[in-house]
Amino acid sequence: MFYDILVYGFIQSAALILMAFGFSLVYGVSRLPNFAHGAIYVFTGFIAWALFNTVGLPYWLSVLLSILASGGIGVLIYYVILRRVRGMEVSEVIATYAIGLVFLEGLRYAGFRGGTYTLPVASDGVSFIFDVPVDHQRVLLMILGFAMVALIWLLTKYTRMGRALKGMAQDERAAMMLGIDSDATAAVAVALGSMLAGVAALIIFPLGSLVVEEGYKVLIYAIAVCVVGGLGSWAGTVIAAFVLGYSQYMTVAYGKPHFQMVVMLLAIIATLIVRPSGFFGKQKQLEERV
Amino acid sequence: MTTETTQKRRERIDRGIKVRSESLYALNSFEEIAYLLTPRVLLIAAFVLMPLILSPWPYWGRVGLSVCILALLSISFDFLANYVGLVSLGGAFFYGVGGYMAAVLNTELGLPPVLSIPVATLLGAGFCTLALLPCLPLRGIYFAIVTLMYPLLMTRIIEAFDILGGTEGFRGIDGFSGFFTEQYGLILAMFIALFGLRRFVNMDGGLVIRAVKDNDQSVRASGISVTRTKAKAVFLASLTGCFAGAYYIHMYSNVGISSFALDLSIMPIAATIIGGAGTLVGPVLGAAILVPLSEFLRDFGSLRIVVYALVLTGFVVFRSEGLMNYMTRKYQQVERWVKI
Amino acid sequence: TNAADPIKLGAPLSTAFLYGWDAERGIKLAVEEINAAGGVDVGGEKRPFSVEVIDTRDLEPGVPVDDAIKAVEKLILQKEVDFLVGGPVRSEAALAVLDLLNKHKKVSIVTTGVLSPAYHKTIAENYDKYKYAFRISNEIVNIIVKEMMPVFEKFRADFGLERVHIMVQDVAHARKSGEVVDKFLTKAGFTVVSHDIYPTGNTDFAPGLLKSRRENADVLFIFMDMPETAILLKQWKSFKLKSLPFGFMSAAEQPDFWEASKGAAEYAVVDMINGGNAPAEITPWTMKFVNAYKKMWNKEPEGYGTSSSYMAVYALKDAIERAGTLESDKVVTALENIDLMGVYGRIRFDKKSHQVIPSTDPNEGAITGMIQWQDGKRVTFWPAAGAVGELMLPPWAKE
Amino acid sequence: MSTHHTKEPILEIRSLSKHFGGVKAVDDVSLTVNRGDVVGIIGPNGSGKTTLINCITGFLKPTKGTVSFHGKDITGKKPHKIADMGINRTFQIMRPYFSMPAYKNLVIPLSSPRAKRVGGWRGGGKHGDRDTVAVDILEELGFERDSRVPYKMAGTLPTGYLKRLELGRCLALRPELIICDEVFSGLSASEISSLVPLIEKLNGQGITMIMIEHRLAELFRVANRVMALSYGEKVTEGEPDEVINHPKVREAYLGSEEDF
Amino acid sequence: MLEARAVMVFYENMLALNNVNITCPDDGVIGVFGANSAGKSTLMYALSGIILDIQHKERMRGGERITLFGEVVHDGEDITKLKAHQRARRGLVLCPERRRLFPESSVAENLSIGGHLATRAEAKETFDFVMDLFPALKKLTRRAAGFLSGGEQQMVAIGRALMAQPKLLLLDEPLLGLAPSIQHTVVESIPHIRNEREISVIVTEQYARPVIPYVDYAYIVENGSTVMEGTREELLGNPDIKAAYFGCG
Ligand SMILES: Nc1ncnc2c1ncn2[C@@H]1O[C@H](COP(=O)(O)OP(=O)(O)OP(=O)(O)O)[C@@H](O)[C@H]1O
Ligand SMILES: Nc1ncnc2c1ncn2[C@@H]1O[C@H](COP(=O)(O)OP(=O)(O)OP(=O)(O)O)[C@@H](O)[C@H]1O
Ligand SMILES: [Mg+2]
Ligand SMILES: [Mg+2]
Repeated sequence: MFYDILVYGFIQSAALILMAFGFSLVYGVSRLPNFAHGAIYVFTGFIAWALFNTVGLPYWLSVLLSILASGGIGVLIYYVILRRVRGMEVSEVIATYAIGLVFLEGLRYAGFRGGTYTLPVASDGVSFIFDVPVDHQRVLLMILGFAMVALIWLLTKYTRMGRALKGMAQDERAAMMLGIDSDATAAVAVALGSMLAGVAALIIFPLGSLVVEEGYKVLIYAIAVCVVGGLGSWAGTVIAAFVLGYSQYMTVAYGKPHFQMVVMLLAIIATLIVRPSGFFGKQKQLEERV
Repeated sequence: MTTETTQKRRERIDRGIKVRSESLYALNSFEEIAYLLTPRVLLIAAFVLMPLILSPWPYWGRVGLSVCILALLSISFDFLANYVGLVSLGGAFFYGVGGYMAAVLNTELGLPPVLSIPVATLLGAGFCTLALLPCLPLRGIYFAIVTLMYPLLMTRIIEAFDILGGTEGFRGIDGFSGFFTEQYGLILAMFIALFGLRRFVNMDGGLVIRAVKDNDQSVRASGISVTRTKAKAVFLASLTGCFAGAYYIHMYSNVGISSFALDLSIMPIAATIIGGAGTLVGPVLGAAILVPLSEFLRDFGSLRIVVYALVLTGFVVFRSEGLMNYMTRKYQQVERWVKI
Repeated sequence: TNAADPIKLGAPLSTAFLYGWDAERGIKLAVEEINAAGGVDVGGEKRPFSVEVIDTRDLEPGVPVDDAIKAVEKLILQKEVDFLVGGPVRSEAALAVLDLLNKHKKVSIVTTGVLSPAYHKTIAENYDKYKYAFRISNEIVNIIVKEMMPVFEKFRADFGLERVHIMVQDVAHARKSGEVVDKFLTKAGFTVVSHDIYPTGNTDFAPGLLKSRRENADVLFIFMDMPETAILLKQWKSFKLKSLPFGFMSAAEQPDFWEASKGAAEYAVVDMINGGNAPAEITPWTMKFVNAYKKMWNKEPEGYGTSSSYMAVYALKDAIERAGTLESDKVVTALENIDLMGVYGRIRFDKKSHQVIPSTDPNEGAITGMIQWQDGKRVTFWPAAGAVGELMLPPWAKE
Repeated sequence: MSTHHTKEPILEIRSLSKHFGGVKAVDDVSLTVNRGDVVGIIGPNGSGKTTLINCITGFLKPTKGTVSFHGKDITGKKPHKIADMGINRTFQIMRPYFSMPAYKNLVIPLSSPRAKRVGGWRGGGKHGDRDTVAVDILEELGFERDSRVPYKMAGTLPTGYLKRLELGRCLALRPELIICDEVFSGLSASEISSLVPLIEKLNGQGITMIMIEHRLAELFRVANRVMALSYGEKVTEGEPDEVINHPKVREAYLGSEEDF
Repeated sequence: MLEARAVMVFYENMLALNNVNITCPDDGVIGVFGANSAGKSTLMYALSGIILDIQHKERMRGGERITLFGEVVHDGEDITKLKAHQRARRGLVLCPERRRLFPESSVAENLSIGGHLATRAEAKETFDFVMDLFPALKKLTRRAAGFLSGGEQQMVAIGRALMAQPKLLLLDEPLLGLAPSIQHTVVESIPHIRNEREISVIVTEQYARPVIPYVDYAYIVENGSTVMEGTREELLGNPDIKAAYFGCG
C-alpha cells in the first residue's frame, strides 16, 4: 500500500509536470499566457495519429513531425495573435483561449470524437518497482518527466536563450535595450512550450485514448501547477506538481476518493492565501516593495 | 529623408462640440444637448423598445433576456477588473450563489420572486464578499486563479456532500407572471446597475476604489484600508452578479451546479473585451453582440463554437481596445492631416 | 394544413458524444423508414416526419445546462417542432428541461443518456405538471436490481466469482449505482472487497487495480461514462488481473473500441442498457434493425441510445395514429396506452411515471442487453432471450 | 533652519532592527524626533534608510524594537492605521495615481477617515467640495490654479510636479509628521530651490519632518538634526555640521571629495 | 559617430521633441541637460529605438498616436528604422531612467542577461570591471534585484548596460538617487570608460553640476528644443545657464 502510493503518486506527479512544463515555460518563465496549451496538447496527439494511421508514416517519423508541427503552431500563435496584443494580459488570455477553442471544437467537428483514437505505446511490458507493477510507458513517462525538468533547468539557467527568455519576461523593453530580440525570443518560447505540450501528449495519450476534452483539463492542471508553484520558478512547478499529485493520491488512499477534487481545490486556494505568490514566487513582495 | 514641405502628420483633436459640452453648465444650445444625450438615448431606447419589437418572436425575446443577463455579469467583471484592478475569473461564483440563494428562498421558504430576487441578491453578495475576503490581498494572476477555483469548488462541494439538491439542483421555481414583467424587470435592473455604477465610479467613494487599482500603496499611505475598500467593491460587483443569477433561475425555473460553470466566467470577459474594457457600457454592447451571434450559430451544431471563437479572436486581436473605446474616440475626435 | 406538411421532430442531442450521435442516427433511420412507407396517418391524412437535430453540448465538461435549455427552447419557439425525441442527454439537463415542456406543453420522449431514477420519480410526483415527458430507455435501479444482480448470480454459479471490487465515477448516476450494487451484493452474500469512487477525468487506476490484486477480487464492477475508462481497461490488461471487468463503461460499448484499445477490452462484460444496441436476437425486429442500421450508417449500432431512439419514433407514430391528432394531451394519453412489440421487447409506459416498463422477458417489457467482448466481437449473452453466445472467463483467471 | 522645534518628543524609535534573511538592513537604530524638528537621515546606498521609514510607517514589520508615536506603541500596526494617526510619507519612487488628473489625486486622501475627522478644510470635511479643497492645496504647493496643470493627468506631469503631488497627498491628511524619501532627487537646481522654501513653510506651520536625502547642500538648509546610517547601523547623530565632519561619515558616504 | 537629424516626436498632439539635432563623435562624451519633461528621455528613446516599440504597442492598444520625424545616422548608416535590439547590436545601448531592472532575477543574473551580446570572455571581463567600479555590488550578487535599495539598483542598471558591450552608451539620469560618493565614482568612471573601453557616452541629467566637468560638449534642452549647445567652457561661460543647470556655486 505504501509503495503503491509512493510509486503511483510519483507517476501522477510526473504526468502533471509533463502537462504543466510547457505552459510553465511560456507563462511562468516568459510571461506569455498561451491558453491554447491544452488545445495544442490534444492537437499534436491527433496529428501524430493522422500521420501514423492515415498517411501511414512510420511511428517515430509521425512523432517527430507532429512535435515539429506543434512548434509551428506555437510560432503562428505568437505572430498572428500574441504579438498584436502583447502587454494586454486579459486580451492575451482571451485570444489564445479562443484559438484553443477553435482547435478543440474544430477537431470535434471534423469527427474526432469518442474514445476510439489511440496512439501506440513505446513498449508493452511491465516492470516491477518496489514490487509494484508499472507498465513501460509509465516508466518512460517518469524518465522523460524528469529529463524535461533537467532540460528546462539547464536551458533557463545556463544558455543565452534561457537568459534572454527570463529577461524578456520581466521587462520586455529593458531586454530590447540589451539587444534581445523580443519577438524572436517570444516566438521561440511559445514554440518550445508548444513542443513540450506535444511531447507530453505523445507520452501520456498512449496510456488512454485521444479525447478532445482532455485539452480543457490539461489547461486547468497546467495553470494550477504553474501558479501554485509561483510564476517564474521551475522548482516551484515541480514541487507544486508533487503536492497536487500526492494530495490526490493520499485522499484516494486514506480518505474518500470523491473528496479528491475538493481537497485539491482547497489545497490550491489555501496555498495561495498563505503564500500569495505561490511556493517560490516573489511577485507580491516585489510589487509591494516601496 | 522627406523634405520639410512634405512632412505630414495625422492629428487627432477633440471636436469643438465635445470641448464645449464638457462641463454640464456650459450647455447652451440644442445641438450640444443633443450631442451629449444622443448616445445615451439610443442605448436606452434600444433596450426599452426591444421587448416590444421582439414580442412576436418569443424566442428572440428570450435571447434579449440572455443579453441582459450576460450584460449584468460583464458589468460586474468590468467594474472589478478595470476599476478595482481585481481580475476575477470567477464570475460564475456570484451568479451561482445568487441563483442558489433565490432557489432556496423560493422553494424552501416560499418567497415570491419579487422578494426572493432582492433578498437573494443581498444575502448572496454578503456571502460572496465574505468568502472572497481572505483572497483580497492577492494580486494579478494569483487572484484570478483563486477566483477561478471558487466556482469549481462550489460544484465539487455540492456534489461530494450531496447538499442543495446535489447534481440535480432545484426545479419548479416560480416563474414570472408575464412576458413584459419579465422583460422590463431585467432591463430596469440592468440600467440601474449600469448607470448606478457609472455614477458611483465618478464620485469620491468610487475614486478611492479606482485609486486602489492605480496603486494601493499610496491608498494605504493615505490612511485608507485597502482591504475594506476592495471588499466594498467586491460587494458591489457581487450584487450585480448575484442579481443576474437570481433573476435567471426564475426565468428558467431551475438551478443546478451548472450555474457555476466555467462558461459563465469566460463569456463576461469576452463581452467586456469586445465591447471595450473600462467603460461599463462596453460590456453591454459586447453582450449584445456575443449572445445573438451565439444564437445565430446554434444551427451550425458543433461548428458553432469554432466560428464563434474565431469571431471572438478576430475582435480581440484586431480591435483590442474594444468597440466602445473606438466609437467614443470617433464620436469625440476628428482626425486630419496637418503639415509640420 | 397541407397534406404534405411534415410533422416536425426536434432532437436535442449532445452530438459530439456517442450518446448523441448514435441517437441521431437511430432517429434518422426510423424517420427514413416511416417516410418511405408513406408517413404517419394523422386522422386520415398521411404526413411525413421531419427531424431538426440541435447540439445541446450538455455532455461537455463545464458547459452550463443552460445551453441545453436554450437549445430545447430554440427547438420549441423558433423551429416550432411538434414533438421532442432524444435528449437532453445528461440527467441534470433533462430534469431542468421538464419545466420548459410543461410551459409549452410539448410531448417529449427521452431516449438516451438520462439514467437517473429521479426522472421518472419527478414525473410521477408531479404528474399534472410533467405529464408530457416520457422515457423509453431503461433506468439504473431497475437495471441493477433486475438485470445486473442475476448476472452476478450467474458469475457465482458458473465460475464461483464472489469477491467484487466496485469502481465508479464521481457523477450522480454512477455513485447511486455503486451504492445500490453494494447494498444488493452484500445482501446476496457476495463480498465487496472495496468500493472506490473516481473523479471524472481520472487518468491512473493502478492503485485501485493493485488493491484488487491484493484483495483477490473476482469481479471488477465498473460504472463509468468517461473516455478514460479505456485507461482502466488497458491497465487491467497489462497487469493481467484475474478479476472480470463488468458494468457500464461507455468507452467499451462502441464496435471500434477493440481496434482502438488493441484488444484491451477482451472479456470485458458491458451493459448496453437497452437490447439491440449490439447484435442480438430478442425479437424478430432486432436483427432487422441492426441490419438496416448497418446498411444506412456502415456500422453496427454503436451503443446506448441507438435502439431506443429508433423505437421512440415508432412509438410516437403509433401514438399519433391512435390519437388521430397532434394535440399534446391526446398524444400523451395515446402514449400511455401504447403496447408495441419493438426492437428490444414489448414497449409499454407506466401510466403514472411514464417510464418504459422493463422486464427480462421481451414479451413482457423492454429488456436490456449485455455483451462480452470476445475476439473482437460484441457477443450478447444476456438475457437468455436475446443471447447469441456464452460467457467466458479470461484464460489467466482460470487457475 | 527651523526654529519651531521644542523638546517634546513625538516619535521615539527604540533599538529597531529589520533583517531580511541574513541581511541586516536596519540594525539596532534608536532615534527620538521632537515636535517641530526637521530630521535628516543620510547614508550610503543600501544603508537602510528607506527600510527604517518603512518600519515606522508600517509598510514593513520590524524584526526587533519598538516605535512609539506620542507615547503610544505603534510597532507593527497596519500602514493605513499609522497614516490615520498622522504620520504620512512620500515614496522614493513616486507613486501618484497615474490615470487621474492631478487634483483628483488629492481627493483620495481627502476622502480618508482622517481627513474627515481632523479635516477642517474650507467647506468642511465630510460634505465639503473635495475638488475645490484639492485645488487649494495644490495651489499652495505651486500648481498655478488657473493654468491647466492641476487638471492634467498625473501620468503626464513632470517629475517636479509629481514630487509636490506626493507632498500634497501628505498635506491633505493634515499630518503631524511627514517623512520624505528623497524628494529632491531627480529635480533640477531651480526646482529644488523652489521646494526648499515650501518645506520651510510647512515646518513653520508646525509640521514635524523626517527627510531622507542625498542632496546634502539643500538638506542642510532645512534640517536641524541629522542622523547618519551605514550598513543599517547608526553612525552618528547631531547637528548637521557635526555629522558632516564626522570622519566615518566622510569616509563611507562622501568619498574623498570635499564638494557635496 | 552618431547623428540625430531634425528629430521630432509627437505624443498624440504634444510635441515632445522639436527639430533636435545631436552629434556624438566616436570617443565623445556628450551631455544633454534640461529641466523636467524637457524631453531628455524621449530623445534617448529616439536614439535607442525604444520609441518604435512604444509606438507599436500604443498602436496595437489603440492608445495615443506617436509620430516620428527625422533620422538617426550611425557610422554613416541610416538606422532610423532599426529596432532597439538591432541598434543594441550595433553598439547603441541605453541605460534607462528609473532603472528598469529584472526584479526577480539576482544581481548576477541581471548582469549576465545584460551580457546577451557579449562573448563569454567579454562578459567575464566586464563583470569584473563592474565589480571594481561598484564594490558595493560584490556582496549583493545573489540578491533579487527588485529588493535592492534605490541606489543599489541604479548601480546594477549601469553595470548591466556596460555588460552589453556598448560602443555608444546612452545614460539617462545615471545619478538619480545615488549617494554622493557613488555619484563621484560614476562620473569619474566616464572618462575611464571612454579611454579604456573606447565607448563614447551620451549622458542626460537635470542636475548637471556633477557631470559637467566630464563632458566635452553639451546640449541644453527646453520644452523639446535645443536652446543652446557648446563645449563645456562655452556653457559654463553663460551665467543664466550656469544658474539654472549647474546649481549656484
Ligand atoms: N524586501 C526586501 N527584501 C530583501 N532585502 C531588502 C528588502 N528591502 C530592502 N532590502 C535590503 O536592505 C538594504 C537597505 O535598503 P534600503 O532601501 O533601506 O536602503 P536605502 O538606505 O534607502 O538606500 P538608497 O539610498 O539607495 O535608497 C539594501 O541592501 C536592500 O537590498
Ligand atoms: N508616453 C507618453 N505619452 C504622453 N506624453 C508623454 C509620454 N512620455 C513622455 N511624455 C511627455 O513628453 C514630455 C517629455 O518627456 P520626457 O520624459 O522625455 O522628459 P524628461 O526630460 O526625460 O523629464 P524627466 O526629467 O522628468 O525625466 C513630457 O512633457 C512628458 O509629459
Ligand atoms: Mg532608499
Ligand atoms: Mg527623463
